[in-house]
Amino acid sequence: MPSLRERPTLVAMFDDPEALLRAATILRTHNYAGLDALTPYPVHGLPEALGLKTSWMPRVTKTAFFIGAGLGFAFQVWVLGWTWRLNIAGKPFVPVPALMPVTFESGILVAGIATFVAMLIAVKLRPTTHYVPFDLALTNDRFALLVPGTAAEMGPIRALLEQLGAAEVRTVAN
Amino acid sequence: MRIECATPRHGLAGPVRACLAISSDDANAPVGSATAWMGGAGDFESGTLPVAIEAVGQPASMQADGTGKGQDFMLEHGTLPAEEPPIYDTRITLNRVTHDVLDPMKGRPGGWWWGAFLAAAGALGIGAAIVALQLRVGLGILGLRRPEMWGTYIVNFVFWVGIGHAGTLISAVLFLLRQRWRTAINRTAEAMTIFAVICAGMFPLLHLGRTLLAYWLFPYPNDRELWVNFNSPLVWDVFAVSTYFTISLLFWYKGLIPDFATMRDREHRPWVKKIYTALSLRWEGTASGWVHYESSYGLFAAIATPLVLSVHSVVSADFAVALVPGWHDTIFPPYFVAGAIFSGFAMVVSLLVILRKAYHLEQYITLDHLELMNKIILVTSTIVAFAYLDEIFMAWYSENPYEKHIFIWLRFVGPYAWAGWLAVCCNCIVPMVFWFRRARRSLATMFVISLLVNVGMWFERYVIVVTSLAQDFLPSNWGYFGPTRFDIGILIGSFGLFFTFFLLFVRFMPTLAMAEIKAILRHPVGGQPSLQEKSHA
Amino acid sequence: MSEPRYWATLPEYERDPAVARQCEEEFVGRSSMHVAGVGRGHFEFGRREFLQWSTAALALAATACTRKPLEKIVPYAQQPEETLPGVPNSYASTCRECPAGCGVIVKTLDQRPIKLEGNPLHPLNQGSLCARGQAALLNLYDPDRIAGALRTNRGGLHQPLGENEADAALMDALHRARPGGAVLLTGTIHGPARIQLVAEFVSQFGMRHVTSDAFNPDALTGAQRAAYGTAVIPRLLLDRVEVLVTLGADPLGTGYSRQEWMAGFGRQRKLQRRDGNLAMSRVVAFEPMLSLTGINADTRHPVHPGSLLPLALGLAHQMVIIDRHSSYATDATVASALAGFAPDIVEKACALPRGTIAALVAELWAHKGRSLVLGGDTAAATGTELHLQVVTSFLNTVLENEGATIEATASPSQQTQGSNAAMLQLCDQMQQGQIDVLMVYGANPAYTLPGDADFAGATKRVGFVASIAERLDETGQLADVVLPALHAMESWGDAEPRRGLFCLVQPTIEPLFKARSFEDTLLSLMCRNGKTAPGIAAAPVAKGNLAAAAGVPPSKAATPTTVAVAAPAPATFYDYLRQVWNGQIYATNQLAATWDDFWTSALRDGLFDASQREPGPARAFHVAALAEATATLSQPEPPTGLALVLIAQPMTGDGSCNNNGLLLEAPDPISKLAWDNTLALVPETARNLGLNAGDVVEIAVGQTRVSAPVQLQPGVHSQVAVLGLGWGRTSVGTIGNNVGVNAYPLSRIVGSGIVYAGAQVKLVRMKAGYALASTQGHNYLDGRPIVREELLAGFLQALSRPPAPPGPPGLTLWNNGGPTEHMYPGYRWGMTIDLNACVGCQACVVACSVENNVPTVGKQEVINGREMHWLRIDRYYSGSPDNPDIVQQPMLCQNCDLAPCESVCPVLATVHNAEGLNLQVYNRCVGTRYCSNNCPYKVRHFNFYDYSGAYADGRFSALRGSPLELALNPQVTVRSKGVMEKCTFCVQRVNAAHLQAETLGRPISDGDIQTACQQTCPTQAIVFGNLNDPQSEVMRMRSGDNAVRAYRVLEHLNTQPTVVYLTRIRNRPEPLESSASPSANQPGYAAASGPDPEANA
Amino acid sequence: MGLTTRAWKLPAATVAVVICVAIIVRVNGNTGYSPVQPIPFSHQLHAGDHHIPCLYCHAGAQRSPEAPIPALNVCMGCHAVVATGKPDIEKLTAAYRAATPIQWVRVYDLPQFVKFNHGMHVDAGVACQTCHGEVQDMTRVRQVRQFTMGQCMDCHRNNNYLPKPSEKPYRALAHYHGHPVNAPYDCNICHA
Repeated sequence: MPSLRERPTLVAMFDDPEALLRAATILRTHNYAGLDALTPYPVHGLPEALGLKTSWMPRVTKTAFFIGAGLGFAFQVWVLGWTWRLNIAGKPFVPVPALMPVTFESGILVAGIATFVAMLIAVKLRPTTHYVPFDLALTNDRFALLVPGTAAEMGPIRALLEQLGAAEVRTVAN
Repeated sequence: MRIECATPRHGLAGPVRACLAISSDDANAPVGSATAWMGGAGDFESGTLPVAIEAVGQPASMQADGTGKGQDFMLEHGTLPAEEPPIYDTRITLNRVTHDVLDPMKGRPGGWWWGAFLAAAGALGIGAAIVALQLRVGLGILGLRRPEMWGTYIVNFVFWVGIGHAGTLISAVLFLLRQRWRTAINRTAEAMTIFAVICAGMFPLLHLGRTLLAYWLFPYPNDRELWVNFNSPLVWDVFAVSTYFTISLLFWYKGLIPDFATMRDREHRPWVKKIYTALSLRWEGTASGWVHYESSYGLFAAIATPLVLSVHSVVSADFAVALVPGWHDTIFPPYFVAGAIFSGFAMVVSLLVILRKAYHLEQYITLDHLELMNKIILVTSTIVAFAYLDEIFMAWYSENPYEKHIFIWLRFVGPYAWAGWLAVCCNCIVPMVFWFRRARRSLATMFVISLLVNVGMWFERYVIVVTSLAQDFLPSNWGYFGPTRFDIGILIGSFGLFFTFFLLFVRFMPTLAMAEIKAILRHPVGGQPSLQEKSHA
Repeated sequence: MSEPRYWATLPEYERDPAVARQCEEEFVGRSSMHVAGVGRGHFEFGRREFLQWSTAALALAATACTRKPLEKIVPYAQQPEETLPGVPNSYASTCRECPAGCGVIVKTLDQRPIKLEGNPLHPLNQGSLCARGQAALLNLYDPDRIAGALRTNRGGLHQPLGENEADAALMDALHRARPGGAVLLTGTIHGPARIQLVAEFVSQFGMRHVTSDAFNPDALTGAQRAAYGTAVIPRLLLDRVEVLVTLGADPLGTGYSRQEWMAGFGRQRKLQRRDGNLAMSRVVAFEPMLSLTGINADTRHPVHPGSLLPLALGLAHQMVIIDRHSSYATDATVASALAGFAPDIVEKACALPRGTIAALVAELWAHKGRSLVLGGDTAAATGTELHLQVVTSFLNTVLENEGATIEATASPSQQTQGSNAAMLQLCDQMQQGQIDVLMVYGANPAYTLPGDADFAGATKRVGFVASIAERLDETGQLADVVLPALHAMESWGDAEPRRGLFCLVQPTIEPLFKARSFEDTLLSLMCRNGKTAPGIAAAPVAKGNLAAAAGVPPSKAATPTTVAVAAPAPATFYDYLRQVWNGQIYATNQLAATWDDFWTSALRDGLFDASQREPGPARAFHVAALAEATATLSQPEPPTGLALVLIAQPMTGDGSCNNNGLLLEAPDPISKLAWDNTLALVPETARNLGLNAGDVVEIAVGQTRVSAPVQLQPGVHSQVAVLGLGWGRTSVGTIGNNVGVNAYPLSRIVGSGIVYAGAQVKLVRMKAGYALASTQGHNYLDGRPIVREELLAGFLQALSRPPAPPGPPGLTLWNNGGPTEHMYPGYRWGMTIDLNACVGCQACVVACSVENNVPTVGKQEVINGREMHWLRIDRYYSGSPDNPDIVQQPMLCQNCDLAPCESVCPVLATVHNAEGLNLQVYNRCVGTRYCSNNCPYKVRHFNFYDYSGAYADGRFSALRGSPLELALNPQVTVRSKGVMEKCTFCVQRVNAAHLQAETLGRPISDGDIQTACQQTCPTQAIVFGNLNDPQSEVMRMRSGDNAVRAYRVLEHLNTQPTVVYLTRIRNRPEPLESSASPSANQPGYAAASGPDPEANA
Repeated sequence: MGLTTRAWKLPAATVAVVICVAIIVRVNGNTGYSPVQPIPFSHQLHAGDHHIPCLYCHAGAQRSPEAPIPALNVCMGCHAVVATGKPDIEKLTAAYRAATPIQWVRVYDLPQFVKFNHGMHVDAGVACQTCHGEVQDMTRVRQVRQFTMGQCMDCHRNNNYLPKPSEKPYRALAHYHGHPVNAPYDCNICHA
């Protein structure tokens, strides 16, 4: 996944998501890889147009739910049926129906926290007090297409992008 | 994955707009699983994926009923199906959304805000003073007595948990049900959930005889080697409410991250900018980030939906699991969930009617949206009414003297008839006005009705909690619960807490989910509208 | 044997006022810990703490900053042999809360009494104790007792007075009194040593001795003299009575030997094989009010007080004239005396159903020699009560009960000896200025005399008034000097409740306040007078500790004063007592034992019984008395107007113990009201008068007016208003002052007697909305099968039928192992309660409170529904409010096998143990109160405030820092604020039994564990024991003939209680009015069940 | 870029300190508590060097819930003749003569709601040292063990007094992991 700050990148700014989408689609047909975009909202169809993989998030959630629920159930069984067997209202030491709510809730809790943490990791989010965005408008109403490439490739791409309706094309060199 | 890029069949002028209908297994797994929770409606076979890029405005190519063939489930951030009317005014631009949402937060708060805030903080102060008194001298200051060992605290608890449910329903269930209009209200509703759950969570702790030992309710390792009783619905409550609070908070915060980034990028005051920078967690808005973001959003919706149903079911288990006549009732979980949606939506309507006026958000929170909510209130009202009738019928039909005494005599004839009839009037009779379209679209009417619904729902819980305990099995125990001024003060205090939070929220956080609204804005054919300037122009 | 010398180890204890101050400080410091919920916050006056009592406060103050609260351990300097810290000792003694003379066992721990229990060896109470006896512990530790002599100056300034000065003042007055002008006024005194001492004292000072209690048996003794020639107090043998008829009398509630009678009554009420047939006694009550006896009657008739005498005569007429029973049928005097009282006339005048008298007489006659007719008490005190007593004596003679169930020749009672006539005569003499010195002890005439007597005015004309009392009471307020007296648990004494039954009173604690006993005061005065009592001077003078026991500090005793210079050293009453017992009892009974053995054994047993248990021969009835009784009486006529009936109530009695939160909070068994006495009217009469519950009315009898709240009481006669006596004390202490209204002024002097009943009364409504503290929410069962009741005949029929097949087994969610996981292989504790035997006396309620440190909460909290009684007695009416049938049910934690409270407690504060007990772990409880909500019996109680300490109300048992704290049982945890508590089946006693059994190396046997309620129950209605042992009493009671009667409350909930109740059997020919019977498991539901018509708003 | 280190460290350090303090306070209990007593009685001398059995002085421990501190007359039983000249013994003798008890400082303390019974444990053969440590080696008594419920429970579960085959089990046998145990762990044993 390309990042603006890791490789020399060409940034094409668009005012219009449709133009971005079309540019991305066309660049993909020209076999440009490692494309990414910066958008103020999730533009529909863009991941596919950029050739991004689908998210692995669901597997995290599913796994975490079953781990959480399993641990929750096991913990309850351990507490009621093993560490200290108390006669509570004459019920069995392991009253399975009564354990279901906590089992379920612990599954959900673990799944939710795991999903959130996984998202933070996947999107590389972490708290910071200093951050300089590439362009302030990118979280408002502009769209940027990021095309990684060497200096040599920059010229043709730039032309193509301008042809595809980019309002502005910048090069980020670092 | 195959992507097909099609040129418009009908050669429309202007930029091409793409509409991707995706039904890949991977991409839709969260939605698929979520739908399975809802009743197994979706079963998504993996397979190759036809991707069609079609021209907007081509009805024939779209699935009109929206259910067909597993398509079109990620419409949250997609463009609209052509046959659906636009959710928002088509002239609204992206930049205008940002301005409309964030501009009211600029500058010093107005007099109305200060007035409301001081009133709320004052109410909160009353509540805090009562809590302090109660911790010092004991629960005796309340109207509690034998047999009514639970009183207004538990009423407030159930009431606030119920209020909280609307937010999750709007953000999760309506998301799964592809109700795009929820974007207008989900942020406020989720915030309301958080604050309501805080209010609710406070009461079970405060109502303990030894509040400072409340941590004993959690199974933490301790030198007594003694844990908790997982048979007790109160322990279920501990887990359910804390899970609910955690998940709701994460869900809400997740939704806020892109908006915080927007605010970060528009903020000039350095220290405020620092705060928003920290809150936005270096959000950039990369397309690859959005993929994970959207996926986890759907997953959260998928786990929040059963969670929200379970939470109020667990709350209702506090009563249903007990053997008290009037509590011991199998209808309670669905009845409580319906009641929660009912009161929660009423609360959202009350708040939005004010908020859209105060923040000039009429273009986003439209009458259409409010009308939809009123319809939900109407539906849930009938469910609640059905539950009432069912309870009464079962009591009568069972010939159980204890049940009959509570459900029929005590609540509707005896000393608590006032509360019973108040609940019935507010919850079952008044909302029937919403059968009329004019009433559904009248701001004044819906405001009054939504307030009455919440009064009614508070008293419904009062009836359930208090009357059932008042006259149970042995007549020698019977008593009559009368709230003291402290009971009432603590209720006022909880409203103070709620509104204090809420007013701070509308002041410092975006009240509408900007990114989500932007995603479903429908631009007029022919490019960018002319009446709006570009931000960078 | 206990001698107070052990206290030498804590010499400073009660004498140091700083201790009290430190206690206050300690309370403040610790209460904050309570709030923090820290377990150590309980003020523990536990097994360890008592020894450090005097130092703990100092230690706390000194170590506020140290890491751990510094505590001191103060062992004995010289450990007494019989004591071991932490191990309780028990001493036999005699209760002196009333003159009945019941034997008690005082359980002491670390030299302080913590519980009173009945002495099982005592023939009167047979191990039981009434509510007042149980509550006596709080009277001992009452902080409002006076700490020393006071100069009261007739209600003016109270100033402490040295004992010598007080003695000197009294002595001076006695010396200056005219001959015959000095009077010693006491309540009933019995016991050979005390009698002799008083007699010697009186003769030495030339005084006159007048005996007067609040209620005096003038009518009874007068009738005995008239009917049988001698004025004696007869002994009633209720354990032989099969048919009991009361005419206004309340032997169970207020009788002069009620514990003895309740025990006998209960024995006869239990279903038993009599000649092979199942039988029980039959009780018929005719009464204007609703008495404790009345609510237990099989048949009850509300009767106007004026109709009681005609009714008795009607019974006699039916029996002798119509049925021609006995030899008196031919007696002309009898015939003429009874002529005007044909049953039909009487029945019409009394508004009784026709044939009532004839049927009753037939029953009585069928049980002649095994029946009893009782008349009298204040409800019959209309001025003709003496005649009523004569007629009932006649009836008993005719029925051959004289000498069988009533006896006065072998060992008559001495439990009530006062005389209204003598008291009123004394009042007259005082008014006329004939009395120079009045010494009062054990009586409180300023409070108990009728308003007409103007005792306060009379004292103004008496030269010197001295009161010897534990507290500054109403009479003390009128006195010149008040001398302190000791509580029975602090002093030596004796008692002889019936002739030949000698009981000892022994001290079990060093006097808490600087005081000496009444007897020692008399001895001291006699010594000061220069003469010692005969034979006493030779007795060795006790040194040191014994002097302290008498309350005379050695230093003070030696202080020379003008009067005392020549006085010999004071002898103590202990020596005097031994002397008298040696001379009068040991010497006259020709015992083989040595004197020391005799004395030790008497001390161990608490008594020496030389009385005759079998009744003596029957006495001859003087028929002239009957003629005299009817001489002034004309034809019976229906009563008119509204009559006032003043009655004594079972909990407070005459009001002498009213500074006792336990007694004031234990509700009246009939009205279920606490902290008030009320004007009871039947609902219909109240409606006719335009009165509602909670209205305050002014009650006017003649010129006397008293305001009291109205209470609607089903069962009161429609032309009667009932008001309880013994309330409204003005000078008893901070707890009892101004609780209720004083009704004594409404009684009137008629002739030489006092009239309590029958006065025409005017009621004027003053205001409404007076809050009454009722402990019962609703008084009708509304058809719920909670208390089962059946007629004897129906029950016998049911017994002969084959048992109904068991219903289908209950469905359960918990089949995976289920209850079979919880076998109780060893002991399994349970309880059986016989509803037939329970009379509702509330002794169990108070006993439970004392044993388990159950706090009193005060009137406002009772109104708020927060009374804490772990055990309560539910009382339900059925039938018409004019004359309802009444059932009672002791309700306590049912210790359910499938306890609904346990499954809902989140923190495992209530669980089952291996012996089937439902435990409550206070220190684990966080106070969710869910358990109480889920308890169908609502027997769990919550500490809404810091009840175990003191709170603003001021009526809480202000424990901390007061001597009342010493009454706490250190074996039971004191519960803090915010904690749930409930009956534990006295788990501390179960634990103690386990320890004892393991120490002795044997299993716990049946009867080793008695719960506090069971122990004190006079009728043995409550039995606790091992359910795994089929031979245990608890199992035998619910099997055999009683198997059909056994039921569990709310069985359909499948809570499986271990408490089993036995159906109440009503021995009555007519059908029952109530619908609650075992044959109707789910009776028709009364949909129109509203709040009580008599609900107290 | 990213997070400044301080932003993480400050809350982390705070949490760590709080946890450490909590652990120290909790785990420590009152162990090590060894107050100065009014008379420096040495258990090492009496119980250690002279081998006086514990129950000789603390005789009540066998029969009473408490293990009473001996009364002065017990001390004087020996010290009327033994070591009479030492200043502390003179102090003791003076206190005895004046019938003024010595006020010892409590070392071992349980809350009021814990009803521990010494007699039962001595009866069951539990050595004093099990809870009180090697008192015979202490010149001044020091608390060596925490007195927490978990400690009681561990002992009740693991070191049970099992009845001899000839003895009849008097108490209902509780079950722990299927094994009958004699030291009960019902709540009411300690919390009445």
